Amino acid sequence: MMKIDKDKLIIGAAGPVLALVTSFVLTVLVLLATGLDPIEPIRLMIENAGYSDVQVLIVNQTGIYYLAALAVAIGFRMNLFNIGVEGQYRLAAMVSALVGAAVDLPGPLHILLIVIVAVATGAIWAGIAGILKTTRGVSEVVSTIMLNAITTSLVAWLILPKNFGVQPAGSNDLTTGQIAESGWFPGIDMGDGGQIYGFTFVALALGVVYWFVLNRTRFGFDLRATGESESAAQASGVDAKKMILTAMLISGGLAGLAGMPILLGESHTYSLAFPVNVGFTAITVALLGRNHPVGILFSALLFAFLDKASSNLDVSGYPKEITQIMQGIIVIAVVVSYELVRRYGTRRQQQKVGEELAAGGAIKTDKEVSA
Amino acid sequence: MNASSPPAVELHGITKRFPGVVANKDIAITVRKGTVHALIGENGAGKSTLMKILYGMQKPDEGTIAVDGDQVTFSSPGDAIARGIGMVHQHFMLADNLTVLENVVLGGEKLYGIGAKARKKIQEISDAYGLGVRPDALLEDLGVADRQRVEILKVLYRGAKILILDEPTAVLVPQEVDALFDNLRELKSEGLTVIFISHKLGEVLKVADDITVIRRGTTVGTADPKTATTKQLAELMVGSELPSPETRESTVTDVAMLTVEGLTLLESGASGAPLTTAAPADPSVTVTVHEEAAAGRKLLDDISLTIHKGEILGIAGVEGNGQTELIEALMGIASPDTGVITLDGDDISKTSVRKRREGGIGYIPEDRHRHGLLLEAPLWENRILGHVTEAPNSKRGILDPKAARKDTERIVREYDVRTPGIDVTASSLSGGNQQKLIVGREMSHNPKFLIAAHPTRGVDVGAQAQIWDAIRDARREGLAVLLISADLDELIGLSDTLRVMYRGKLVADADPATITPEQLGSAMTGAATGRLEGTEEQPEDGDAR
Amino acid sequence: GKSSNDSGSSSTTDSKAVKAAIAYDIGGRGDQSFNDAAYAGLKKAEDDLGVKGAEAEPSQGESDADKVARLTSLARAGNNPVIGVGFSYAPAIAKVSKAFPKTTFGLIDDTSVTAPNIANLVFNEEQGSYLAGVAAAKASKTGTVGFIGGVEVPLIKKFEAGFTQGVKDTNPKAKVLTQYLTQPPNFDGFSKPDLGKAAAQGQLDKGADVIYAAAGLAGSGSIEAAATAGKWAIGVDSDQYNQAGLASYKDHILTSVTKDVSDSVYNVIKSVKDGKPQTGEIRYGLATDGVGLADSNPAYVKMTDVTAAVEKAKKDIIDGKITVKTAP
Amino acid sequence: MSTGTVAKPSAAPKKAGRRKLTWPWILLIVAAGLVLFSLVRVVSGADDLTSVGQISGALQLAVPIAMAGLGGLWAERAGVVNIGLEGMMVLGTWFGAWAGYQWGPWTGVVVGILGGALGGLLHAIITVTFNVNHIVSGVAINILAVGFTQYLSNFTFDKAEGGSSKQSPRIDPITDITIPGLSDWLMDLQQKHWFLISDIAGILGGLVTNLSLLTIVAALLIPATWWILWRTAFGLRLRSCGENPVAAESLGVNVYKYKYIAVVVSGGLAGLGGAFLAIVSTGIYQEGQTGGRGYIGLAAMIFGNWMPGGMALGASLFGFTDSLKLRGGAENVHALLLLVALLLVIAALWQLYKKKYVVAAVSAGFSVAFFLWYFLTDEVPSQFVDAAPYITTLLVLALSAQRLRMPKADGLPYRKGEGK
Ligand SMILES: Nc1ncnc2c1ncn2[C@@H]1O[C@H](COP(=O)(O)OP(=O)(O)OP(=O)(O)O)[C@@H](O)[C@H]1O
Ligand SMILES: Nc1ncnc2c1ncn2[C@@H]1O[C@H](COP(=O)(O)OP(=O)(O)OP(=O)(O)O)[C@@H](O)[C@H]1O
Ligand SMILES: [Mg+2]
Ligand SMILES: [Mg+2]
Repeated sequence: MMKIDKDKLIIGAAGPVLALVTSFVLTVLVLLATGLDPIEPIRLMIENAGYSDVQVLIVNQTGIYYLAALAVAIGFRMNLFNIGVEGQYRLAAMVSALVGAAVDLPGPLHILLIVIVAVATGAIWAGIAGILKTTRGVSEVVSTIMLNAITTSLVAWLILPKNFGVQPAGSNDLTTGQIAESGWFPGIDMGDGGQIYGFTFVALALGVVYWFVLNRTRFGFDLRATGESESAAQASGVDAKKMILTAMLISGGLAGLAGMPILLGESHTYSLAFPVNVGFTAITVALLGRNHPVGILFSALLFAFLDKASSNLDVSGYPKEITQIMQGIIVIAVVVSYELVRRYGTRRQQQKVGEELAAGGAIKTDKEVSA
Repeated sequence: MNASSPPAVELHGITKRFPGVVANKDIAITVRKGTVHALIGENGAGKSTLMKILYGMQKPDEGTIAVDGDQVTFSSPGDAIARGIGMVHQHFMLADNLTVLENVVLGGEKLYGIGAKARKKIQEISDAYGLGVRPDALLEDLGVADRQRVEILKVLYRGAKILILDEPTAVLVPQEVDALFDNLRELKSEGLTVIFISHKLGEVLKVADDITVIRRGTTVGTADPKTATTKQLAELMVGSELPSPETRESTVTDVAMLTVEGLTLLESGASGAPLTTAAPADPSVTVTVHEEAAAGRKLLDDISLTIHKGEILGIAGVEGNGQTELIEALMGIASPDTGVITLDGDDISKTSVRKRREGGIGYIPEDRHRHGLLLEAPLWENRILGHVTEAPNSKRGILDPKAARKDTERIVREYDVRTPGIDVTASSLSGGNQQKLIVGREMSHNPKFLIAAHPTRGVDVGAQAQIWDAIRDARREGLAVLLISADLDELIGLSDTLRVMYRGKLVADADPATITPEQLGSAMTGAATGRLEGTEEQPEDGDAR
Repeated sequence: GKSSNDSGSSSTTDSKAVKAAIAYDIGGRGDQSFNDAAYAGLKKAEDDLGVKGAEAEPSQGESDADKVARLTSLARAGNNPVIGVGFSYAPAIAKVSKAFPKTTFGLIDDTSVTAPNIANLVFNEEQGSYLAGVAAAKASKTGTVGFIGGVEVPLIKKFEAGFTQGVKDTNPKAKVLTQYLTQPPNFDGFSKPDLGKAAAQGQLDKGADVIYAAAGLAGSGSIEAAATAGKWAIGVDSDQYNQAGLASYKDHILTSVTKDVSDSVYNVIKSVKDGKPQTGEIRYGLATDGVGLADSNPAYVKMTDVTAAVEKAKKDIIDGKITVKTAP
Repeated sequence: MSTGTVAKPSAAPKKAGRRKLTWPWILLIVAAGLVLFSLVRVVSGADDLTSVGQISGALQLAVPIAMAGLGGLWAERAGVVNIGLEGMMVLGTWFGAWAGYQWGPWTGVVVGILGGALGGLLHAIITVTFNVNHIVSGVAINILAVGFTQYLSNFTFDKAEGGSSKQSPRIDPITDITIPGLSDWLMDLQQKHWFLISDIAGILGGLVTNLSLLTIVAALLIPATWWILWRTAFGLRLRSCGENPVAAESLGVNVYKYKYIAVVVSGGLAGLGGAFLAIVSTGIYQEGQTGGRGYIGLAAMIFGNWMPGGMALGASLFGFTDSLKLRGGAENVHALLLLVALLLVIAALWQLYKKKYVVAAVSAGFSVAFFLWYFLTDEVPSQFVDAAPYITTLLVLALSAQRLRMPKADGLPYRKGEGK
């Protein structure tokens, strides 16, 4: 059973290759159609990605997308569409930054506290959607969209100087105050390139945990089973409601972690300029990575690359939006080619099943009977 | 019928290949006008495929179709409908959230519109054939028999002259079957042609004018219903003897394994919200008993029963009379309002599904696709499903894929699951093989008590025999079984004790040694209650399947 | 590996001409507001001083690290000065200014970060707004005036504080209706005229007859609403009476509170070119005409009681007789 | 079939939960709601709650959301989940403005619809022909639409007089109509602030004052959709594709065709919503103009249980609270607290009547909290005012037990000839 399957190899390789070629061709076509040099922007991006500081930016962004996408993915694995990762991420970053700035603890404890607060905040915020769904039947799609908007208001209120926020003298920004150095997560210094956030490695480790929990634990099996067939899972002994709530909590917790690389590694405060839209991009990243930890890693890397490598486009006179068009085209090209390859693969598999069945059955009833 | 008139349908040299399977191979069939023509053959013989070709749903690779003497090519069912062909499919082709009227007029809106005129027409047909269909009922509120009638009405509404009925009787009780046959005869007398597919050979002999047998995708012969016997037909079909569910030597002990007392389940008002985005609540899971009362209706009404070690208790009943709810209550999926369930001396009324399964309940669900399998997961993961906490699947919360795979291979071997490997998805197995996998899985954990719901529904005769054997063997070792089946022969043949369920109540009981399917059938419609006394004389087609 | 910043190092040497760069705030060039004003300053420097200008836009949801990278590459490419448009550049400039001590960094709207090579370009928006408050109180017949803030951030609160104070000092009985359009980080309130329109409509319905909107582009919606209702609107940032897009409503634009961002950008560039780079806090207030009240509407000029009161207030502020609050 | 012997052909087994609201009941509920509202207005003195301006503002804010929701409804009724509404709306704003400023607003509307429909077509190709996961496709279309329009602006609006790379030149407005005598009379009546009468006058007045012709067109599309989908053969076929495409196929319905039509129409409707934003609400195209309204439309559709009426209700709720908060939110939303508190009392009583004690207790608890909040404060912090539409929606959803019934085959893959 373990022999290397040539078909499988070809099928495995065909998807990405087909997708890459298609998206490349389409991007070139778009550029040509608008009278721009079709190759130069791509060359510029590749060149840009050759620089160490851009590479650091890409790696750091990958970690952020990775965490947020894991949060989305765990929902998808259970047929839950958590559009609220964005809100959970923002609220968790804000609250944990507040707590982090307010306390003074020795190093690891300080960091641990911040991380725990972030996870708890994200989980609680997502848990609201979970509870509304399990007790009141409210679609999580609707409730998380609403909670995203409510997050904005809640954060805006919390961060007012008269509540919990701080307005640094001379600044027009609002922050949560600086986290003391004991609460900074050490990174890896890349010299000229800057620092790789230490939390990026936590993100990668969580990918392994994600894989292990999903594929090697009873809980993960139950979760996947619920995602594949809720009715079958229920009959197999899974408490679907509990599962929904648990999945939402985990998803929210992971979303809460998505703010940690920046908070602990760079800004050390939550301010009005804290990055937004991470949660929305993560939906695409997760779907493109087919909710698989390795797939997500690649798609997070791809998105980070497109984001960061494009930073020199506008300076060179090319509209930056090319990257967004490329992102859209790549997503479509990837999923369509995977589908085409999958169809081919299924056909192959069924063919094999059929052949073996036919071979097995033929012996049994070969004698002819007449009436 | 006029001998000179061309045949209603003439299929010639039909060949249809699916990836890896030749479903039809050079098939030729001639159907005379104004007759009932039966098509029989084992599972996967290619009957449905052939009919789908005739109905324009699938294109033949080779061969010709002639209708009323004209050569035709159909590129969609629409073309076939235009030629007066109608088909009632093996699986219902109905939309739950549409009304009966909408289901009927769909696709045929040009005929009578979709409003009052259509409603009148439906009423007319319904009255003419005594179908008793209510045009404005929502389909999901209907039971299986009603659905079957809607399917037939759909065909009649389009003025079909040629009716294809693919296993229309699989879900009906004998009385319903009789009623259906009355209809068929009436249709025939009006000059309509009927092509009829069934696995129940007794029925076939009763109603058909001609019989064609196909095996492994090709016609192997025809039979004359006036002279042929079910035994002959069976041999034609499978080339060997039919298996029988008979189990006579009793292994019943007097140790109670499962006792149920006063189980009552009320219909809950606020159910039906889908729990996840992609899986809308399926109303068929809780098909309702048809009663006037609204909220708080009793789905299970004071059910009490005891199953002993080594005993098979069969429950007969028209679908939708609470069998599903009973199973769900026993499994712990539904929580009953009152009642006590005891398994091997332990009160399990309040324990979770998982605890019950760990405690020794095995479960062969009635709908294997919805409740028994993860269709897109490989076989070895399906082997884990339902027993994830038990050896060899996991240890201390951690899965043991290696052991699970090894055990899957054992099941595949021991239960003769036809598959190229344990890494293929469950969906790529045929229904019979899927069922064998489930049976193998449930038996592998040495259950004390097995719930077997329609264990052989739609399953190949060969597989049927294996499944029956598996149940019998386990019973001999002291397994208690709750058997629910629409196949009355199976029910009578396998059970040690029989109970009849009607409107959520156990209304009658019977001795399987003496009862006939007809008597059982009438009790199932509520016509008889209490202790059913069987007559000694065997009905002529009692052993037929 | 090589850093992208290295790529520019060669170009530093090849020209002696002054190269200036601005890094935009979210929205970028074309926002017809803050960023465009900064661009106008750069453009003017290009035209008048022969400076070679460069621009860079941020991307959605970026972090400080991206800003650091952007500023670094602009500085490395030999641009001097490098101007960060908006307070969100403060943390990034704090870092990059250390790495490029010879480059002057302009930082608009922030004084929290200081260094010898940082010019903090800040404005007394509250002073201009105070004058608008005086004008509004004087011009109002109903005694109810409206303030619409785009996004509820400290910067816009400054506008509100000055305006309210101006109104109350002029007519203690006057009522100021205050409405913010969105909350950060939702910056729709600076860009969606329909929001401004709805808010202004609400204030008009409550009797307001002068409405001051500090809401960027969204303000054009409130100008539209006020003009349609035949009431007064007060513009912001630039002299909106002269704005092409608002020509049909100009008669109802009483005045505008100007904030000369373009001038501040131009001045930094000029100072560097002249070899006397600006440093530290460069404050643009009423005294320096960095903020002020426009008087292009003849109807406004004709209202002598209004203009007199405004002139007096202006003088008092410059003389320090009135201190305008920066937070409501 | 001799029905006597067979299991009784069941008589009217309508489930309790699905009991249909009859017209008298609906009117009664509406009337009760109005009285409650009026009461709140009088007690709180927030006369803007039902003012002409408030209602007309609400209407304008509701239209784009309703169009997106309607678009979602078309697609999902045919079994295709459409997360791409936002992107299709973006296409609508861009194309609407692009054509609108050059050739007049009505051309803009048409081209905006076409632009959205183009997005719909792409979605249909990906989901129907290639059978790709609908959410992936929708998300990709959202990205693509934003990137594409922003990219194109560099070559179009940026070069145009009065435009920039972020926004279009001004588009001529579409005629507003105000019914002369009636409108003024209702306005006067409303400003009397009488109990109930002024409220009704305000609502009616809002519906006939400064009404854009496009608003009328958009509003008519809602009943039109209901009529097409539930009263025509075309609609029946379309819905059958969302419920059971295999059954539809077996009756000769070309499922692909209907899915294509539905998704393209869906895109067109979202495009119309976008064009409305650009042409009527703002008069220009702006980058990021839709601001997530596509998602809100989707939410409104789910809120409305995949029915046009319910969807319209959801969109109106949004438009209404949105308008409330924009027009002097602090005071208006403060009044809303009282309304919520009262509604919670009613909900608690109802649950008590239904013997759901836990829910009743929770409702009562919240009710007390809201009363306290109302009486102890004068206004709601502006930050929370902003959240009013979203909190209201969540509250409404949480209080009304959801019995959502999405089309059964919604989001599921379908391929011709492969049904079982
Ligand atoms: N869509 C399909 N694609 C591939 N193979 C198919 C398809 N439909 C049917 N088959 C194959 O064709 C064979 C004939 O199937 P068919 O459904 O016609 O059998 P049948 O005689 O109706 O069996 P049953 O009695 O179980 O209904 C089956 O073995 C199956 O493997
Ligand atoms: N859509 C499909 N595409 C390809 N192959 C199919 C398809 N549907 C069924 N098959 C093939 O048909 C076989 C199973 O068909 P099917 O389930 O009809 O068999 P069956 O024996 O008639 O089962 P059942 O008893 O459930 O009717 C499998 O081998 C599968 O590979
Ligand atoms: Mg079959
Ligand atoms: Mg069949």
